[in-house]
Order: sequence, then structure tokens, then C-alpha cells
Amino acid sequence: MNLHSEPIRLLAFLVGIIAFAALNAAYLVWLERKVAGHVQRRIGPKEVGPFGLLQPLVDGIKLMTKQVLIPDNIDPILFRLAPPLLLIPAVMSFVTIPFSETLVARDINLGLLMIFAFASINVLGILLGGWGSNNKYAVIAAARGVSQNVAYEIPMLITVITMVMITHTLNLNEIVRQQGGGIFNWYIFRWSANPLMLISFLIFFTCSLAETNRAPFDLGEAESELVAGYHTEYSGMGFGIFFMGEYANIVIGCSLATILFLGGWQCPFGLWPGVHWFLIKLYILIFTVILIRWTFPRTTIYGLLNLSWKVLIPFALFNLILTGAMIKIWPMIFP
Amino acid sequence: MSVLASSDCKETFVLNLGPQHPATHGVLRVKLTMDGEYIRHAEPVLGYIHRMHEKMGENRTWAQFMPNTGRLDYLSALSYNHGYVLAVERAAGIAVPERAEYIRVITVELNRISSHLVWFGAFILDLGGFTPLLYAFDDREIILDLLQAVTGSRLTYCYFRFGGVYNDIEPDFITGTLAFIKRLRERMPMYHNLVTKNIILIKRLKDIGFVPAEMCRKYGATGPVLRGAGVGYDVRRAEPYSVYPELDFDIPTYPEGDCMARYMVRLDEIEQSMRIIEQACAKLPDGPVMAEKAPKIIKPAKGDYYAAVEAARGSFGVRLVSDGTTTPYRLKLRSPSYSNLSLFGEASRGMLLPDALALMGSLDLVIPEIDR
Amino acid sequence: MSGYFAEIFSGAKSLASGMGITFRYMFKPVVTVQYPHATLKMPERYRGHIELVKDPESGEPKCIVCGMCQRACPSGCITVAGDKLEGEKKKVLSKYVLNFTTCSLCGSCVESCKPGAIQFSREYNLASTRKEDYTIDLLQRLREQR
Amino acid sequence: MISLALKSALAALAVNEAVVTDFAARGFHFDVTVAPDAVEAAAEILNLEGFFLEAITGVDWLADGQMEVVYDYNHSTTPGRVVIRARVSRATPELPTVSAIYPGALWHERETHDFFGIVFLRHPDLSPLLLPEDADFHPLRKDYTP
Repeated sequence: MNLHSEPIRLLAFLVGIIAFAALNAAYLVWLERKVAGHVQRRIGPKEVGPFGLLQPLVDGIKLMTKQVLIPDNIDPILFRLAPPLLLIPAVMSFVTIPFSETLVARDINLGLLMIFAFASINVLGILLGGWGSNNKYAVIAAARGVSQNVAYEIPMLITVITMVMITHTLNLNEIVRQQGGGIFNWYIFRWSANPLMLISFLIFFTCSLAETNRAPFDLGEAESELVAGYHTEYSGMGFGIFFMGEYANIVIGCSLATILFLGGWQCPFGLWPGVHWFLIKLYILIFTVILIRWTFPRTTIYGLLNLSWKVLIPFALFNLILTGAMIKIWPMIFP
Repeated sequence: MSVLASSDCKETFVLNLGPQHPATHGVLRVKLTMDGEYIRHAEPVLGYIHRMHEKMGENRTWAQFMPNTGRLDYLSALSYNHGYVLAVERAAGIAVPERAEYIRVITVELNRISSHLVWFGAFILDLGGFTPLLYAFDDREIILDLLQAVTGSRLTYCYFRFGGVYNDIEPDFITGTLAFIKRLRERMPMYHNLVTKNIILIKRLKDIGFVPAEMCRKYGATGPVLRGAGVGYDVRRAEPYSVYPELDFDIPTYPEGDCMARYMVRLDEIEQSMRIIEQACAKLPDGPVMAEKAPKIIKPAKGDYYAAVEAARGSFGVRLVSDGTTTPYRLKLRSPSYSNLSLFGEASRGMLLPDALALMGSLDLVIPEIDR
Repeated sequence: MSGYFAEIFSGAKSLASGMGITFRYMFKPVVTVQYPHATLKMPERYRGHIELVKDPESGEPKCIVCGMCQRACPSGCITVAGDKLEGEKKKVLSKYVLNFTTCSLCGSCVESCKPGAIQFSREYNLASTRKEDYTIDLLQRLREQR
Repeated sequence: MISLALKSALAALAVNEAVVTDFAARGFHFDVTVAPDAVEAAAEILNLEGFFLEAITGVDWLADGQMEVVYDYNHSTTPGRVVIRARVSRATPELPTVSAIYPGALWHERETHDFFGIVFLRHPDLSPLLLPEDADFHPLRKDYTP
């Protein structure tokens, strides 16, 4: 049998991606609890398995065996539609992520665009989940989640346009390839293209935190205000799928930051590029995301919009103009 | 209500915040009439854990009511012990030995620090930050251990007696207390760097939740809420009791009247309490811890008596009416959170839900004390 | 305008210093006690539920059945009874039951006890799902300790 | 401390003599018993002087057939506690509310109504606050039996 035939390859990737997303969801919870524990000078999970490593497994079994309570007076279709609507786009986004030069499910030319197209769908999952639950807290959370996502898509996309102007491509693998040959070829340090690249990275990272509803922007599920936000009424695996979708979104956000700014699978000193570098960078970013959650209090909706409209968008626009000017003017000075 | 009738927007809804809600710290229920995320009208609904302590008092001897006082405010139980023993000592004319007074001050101030630490952690938890809570609990745990070694209990103390304290402190306690103060002094900059200076926290607390001095006066709010509005009223200075006149401490006030001011007042109070404890430990005299002449059976003369102490949340008052028998005729407990919460309805009008919760957190409510 | 940049800068600095603190604390030793695996020793004055004290000479409870503890208790959770044996002057303790569900551990009974026949135990692992477990027969408990 | 003008203004409302009390012995400085109708006037005087309302409570004098309502006022900058009392008959325990002057009195009066059944006229909402919402008993009345 030809192992390189396209259907088998796709099947392998399909299984691999779903497994990657599911394992990440499970073990990021473990990591989150461990980091939270040690930050707070506790141990975190430790009873099930060595270092509590089997805890996610047991949690998963618990979630699956729990009864899925469907409250009265909900919208039966939207209520059931919402969790998959949050999870599927996130999993689909993995299709174009280049884990290494060859380890990519579909090396398509519009990879970046496709991820953003899918990322916009998951807002719908939040909205429908909140609306369909017929719960006041959930509706408030859904309204917050939507306004937050819309507000943060703008600076994020402006930053991405800036990047595309520099890279001249939407193919993620190609973007990584351009960053080969050492740490100073990574776009975050490519200050010849735009001296404010570091700020671009921070804008992108902040926006991806907000897009994935992570602390300090977790207004959609602010537990001290809205109980559990848009998934208040979900129990058992309904909640579990929301959870998986959220963690998959975090992985996607951090992967994109890695690919666009930190050189993806490229090695910092130009040797042995490969999937391990991608994963190391990815998990360092994810660790930062987790540490942020356990350090900061939550912002408010107006604080969040102020940050977006008064800080992030002006900076992103300035960056865009600066980059355009650099592309046009630089060659004139040094032809 | 009138607010609704006068409003143009008819599209309001009622949100039941509580009685089981993460932000209400217990079983407080707030009926919010909301216009989107704006609060049109807030009405706290009390009484979920009402135990009628005042009626219990009428059916017990003066001494038997002591354990009840520790169960009003579970975070600073010793202040409530203190308020009650002060009232009964005033009524029965019992003098307290100096050593006992110093021990009372040391333990009460330790209790105040632990109460403020819990408030600090829970307040940041309300705002969505989890970690400071456990850092604060780490420090508080040492206080609980210290107090446990002296009083035997960790939370609902019953340590003071009419005419003194239950038993003498050990030298270990003083060294442990001073070591703890040294430790907390070193940790305070960490708290400030982690929380107070944090831009997100500043944005959430500054200019949010105004409670001006006039509103405090109209509603009878006391304690850090009043001091956060710029009025330096503290029972320890206004009506000096125990050995507070001999101790040097400041009353922190911030004139802004917003959540940040109340936050800063409480953090400064932790520092002041540390100063008080250090001085009290240095001045601690030798001698008995129980008045020798303290009668076994208390029978205060007919009449009514009042005593107030500065509890962690404000002025706690006890009004006793004695008919000259071994049981109180009437025993009124004036709890500070009750008055502090009563202004919530007016202060939260027109606020966003998260800001209103910040305001509620900054009032430092302890529900058993409100419901009594 | 300069205030705008100054705020962004100081804000970013405060966020970074906050993250620095939590990151450093992550490597500090754990302060919690892993409860079922490790326990703490209760201090001398710890107030568990009360227990009877034995007379070291006779091995019998020191209690003289005066009933002071029963009277001092604010919540009436102590029941004491004694038999008057023939030929003896004093009563002998026959029943000492503590209803721990209503006990508030105030210590009034221990204080009121003249002969020092009751003291606080240092027990705190008292969780149970049955109400009857909290009606503690202290006399029987003392005999079992023997 | 309490100014002379205030003392004389309050003394004018008193039904019997206003008493300057010994703070160390009693815990308050000035004690005035007024007619039930005069509590509003007294509150108005104290409000103009900048006093705040600490608490309102009742005392049931069963033997006299009367109920007493006690208002504790205090001042935050020049400390001085003023106690205003008013006695109403047990048969018709009614007196005007002071909540128009001190909104903080809303809850205190509701609580007093809960516990004693004293009716505060013109109070906007006297539904039970601390007691269950369908409570029709007044537990702090001395003749109350559960």
C-alpha cells in the first residue's frame, strides 16, 4: 500500500490534528493547574498518577459520563449547535499550521486568511451558546464576548496586514521559510523591515489573548460577575467541548504568533530546524498566557474597548503606515 | 419603583445576584433591575442566615452570650468579643488589669490584620485575580496559628472574659508575633507591586464607586468606607477604650471616596496595626490577666449602656439594657456592615455590573454580621 | 499627549513587574500541607470537643457530678448524671454525654469545672455523614482509652 | 463635644428632663426622651448639626405597657453620642419615620418593625428585612412565644 497516497495522508493528519487538539485541551488544563498551583505555592494536581498526570484523563471520563442537563425554555437547536460551532473552526485552523517544513496537513497559499476566516466563526459559538441558554448571565456574557471579539479583530488584522506587506505571502510555511538562518532573521527582530516589530508582536499577542477570551480579557466567562458566562447552562460534555474549543483557540493563537514573529520551526541559531523548535516556542508562549491569567485581575468591558480603540488600533495603524513607508522609501535611499 | 417609572427605557430586566453567587461572599442576594449591563436599581435582600442573636441574648446569662459574639463577624471575631466585654464591663463596673488590656489590643489588632488580608484577597478575587488571595491566606495562616496557640480556636474566638482574658499568653506568642510582623513588612512591597500598582487594578478602582462623606453620614457608614471618603473617624481615637490612648498610630484617610481610596485605607491600616502591635508588645507589663475582683455572677445595675469598638469593618456597638438580673433585658448589636451595605442601593445606581461588584467588594461585607 | 505615552509605559511596566513576581514565586517551595498524607500537630490549647480527665490514682473520672458544666453551657449540650452508691458520700458519674452538634466550643464548661475534670481534646478529624456520631458518650470514651 | 445650642434645642423637645450622662459609666453623652411625634424634629436638629445615625432599635417594656424606640446618633468629627428615645404604647405602636432625613434609617426601621412590630408611619416599605418574607410575628416582644 502506498503510504504517501493523498487520502491516507489526509486521514492520518485528520486523526493527528484531532488528537493534538484533544490532548492539548486535556494537558493544558493540567499545565494550567500545575502552574497556578506553583505560582500560588501549592502543588496542584498530584493524586492521580505521577505528578497528577492522569488527572486530565480522569477528568475527561468524568465529563463524558456526566448527564448533559438541558434546561427548560432553551432554544433546542442553538443550544446544541453552539459547542461544536466553537470547537470545529478551531480544529479546522490546525489544517494550515506548519508544524515543520513537511509536517503540514495542507500547504495552501491562503493559509493565514483561512485561519482568520475560521477564527471569526467561533464568535458565533459564544453568541449562540449565550443566547440559546435563555439565561440572563449567559446573554450578558454573549453580548460582551461579541463586542470584545469584534473590537479586537481590527488591530489584529491590521497587524497581520503589516506582516503580509513584509512577507508578500499568505502561505504560512513560506513565512516561516523566510525567517531561516538564526534568531535575527525572525520577524520579531527584523527591525530593518520595521523598527517597531516588537510592538507589533505585543499588539498581536494581546489581541490573541482577547480573541481567545483569556484572562485578563475573560469577560465572557467572568466567574465572579457572571457565574460562568456563556456556558453557565452547559454541563457534562457540552461544557467539555466549550472547554476544548477554548484551549484549541489558545493553541492556534500562540501558533500564529510563533509562525508570524518567532520563526515557526526555524532554529534560533540556524541549525536543525524542525517540529521540536515549533513546539518549544509554542509552549513558551502558552506558558506566558497561563502565567498572565494567574497574575492579573480582569479588565472591564470599557477598559477593554478603551485599550483597543485608544491604544492598540492607533499603534497598529501607525505601524502599518510606517511599514508601507519603509517598503517604498528604503529602496529609494539604498537602491 | 419610581426609578423605573421615570425611566424612558422600558427594556429592563431583573437579575438576581445571589443568594448563591461567587461575588456575594455568602448568602446575600441583590435584586438588580438592569438596563443592559447598567444597574437601574439595586435592592439587597437580607436575612438568609438570620439567627436572631439578640433574642438568644435575652435567654442566656451575660457570660453565656460570649460565644455568640464570635459568630457575628467570622473574620474579626475578637473585635466583637471586645465590644461585648467592654459593654458588660461598663455596665457592671469591672476594671481590667493592664496586662489583659495589652493582650486584648495585640490579639485584636492581629485579628484586624487577618481580616483585612482576607478582604484584600477576596476583593482581588472579585476583580478576577486569583493569586493574591492565596498569598494573603499564606500570611493570614500564620496569624491564625498564633491566635490558635493562645485562644484555642482559629476563627470563632471566645477569648475575652469580663475582667480580662481567658488565659495568659506565652513568650512564644510575642516572639512569633514580632517575627510575623517582620515577615509581613517584607511582603507588603510585594503586594503593592503585584496588585496596587497594577494598571488593570488602577483602571478598575480609580474613580469607580463613589461613596462621598455626606452619603456615609446619611447612611451611617463607618470604618474604612468613611475613612475612604476623607473623614478620619475611628472609634479607637474618638472614644478611646482599652489602652489605645497610650499607643501611637495614625488613622489613614483618603479623600477621594472611590474604591481605590477604600482599598488604600485598608492596606494602610494593616501597616498601622503592625505599628500598634509592636508598641504593645514592647510595653506589655507583667501582672494578672484577670481582674481579681471580677464577680462570678454578673448582675449589672438597672439602666442602659452602650459600648463601641472599631472592628475591622467599622464601628461595632453594643447597647445593653439591664434590669438588674443575671440575663440581659435587651441586647442590641449594631453591626457596621449593615449600615455600610444599606448605601449600596443608592451608590450603585447607574453603574455597570462589574463596577458595582467592585463597589460591593470594597465595602467589605461579612454576611453573618449583617443578618445577625 | 505625553501623559498618554507615560501611562502606557508605566502600565506595561507594572504588568511586567507583576508577572516577574508570580514567575519568581513559582519556584519557591510549596507552603501547603498535603492533608491526608501529612497532618499538623495541634497546639497545647487547641479546643477540640471536651473529654473527661482521669484521676491518676484511682483511674476513675475526676468528675464529682456537680453539674456546673451543664449549667454553664450556653447551648445546653452537656448531660451529666450520677448515681449515689450506698456507703459512699460522693456521687459517682454514671453518664456524661456531649451533644457536639450544638456545642460552640466556647470553653465555659472547662472554666466552670472546679475539680478540673474536663479538658479539651485535640481531636479535629470529626467529619461524618451520620448525626449520631456527634452525640459523644464521654464516659465510654474515657473507659475505652484505658 | 455636644454644643450648648444643640443641648437646649433638644431639651426643648424633651418630655422629661434631658440628661447629660457620664460617658465613662454609660457610653453616651446626652440622653433625651421625646414625644413620639417629635422624633422627626429631633432628627432634623441633629442632621443640621452633622450627626449620623448609628442605629435604631426598640425595647419592649411589657410591665409598663409601652415600647421604647431608641435612636443612637453620633458625630464623626466632634464625637458625641446622643440618644433620643420615644415611648409608644404597646397597643398602638406608631411613630413617624426619620428615613426622609436619614435614608440609613430605612433598614433600621424595617428591622425594628420586624422585631417589635413598631409601625413607622410614612415609611415606604415595612416588609420583613431580616425575618422571612411572610413573617407576621415579632420575636423580640417579651410576650412572644414561638
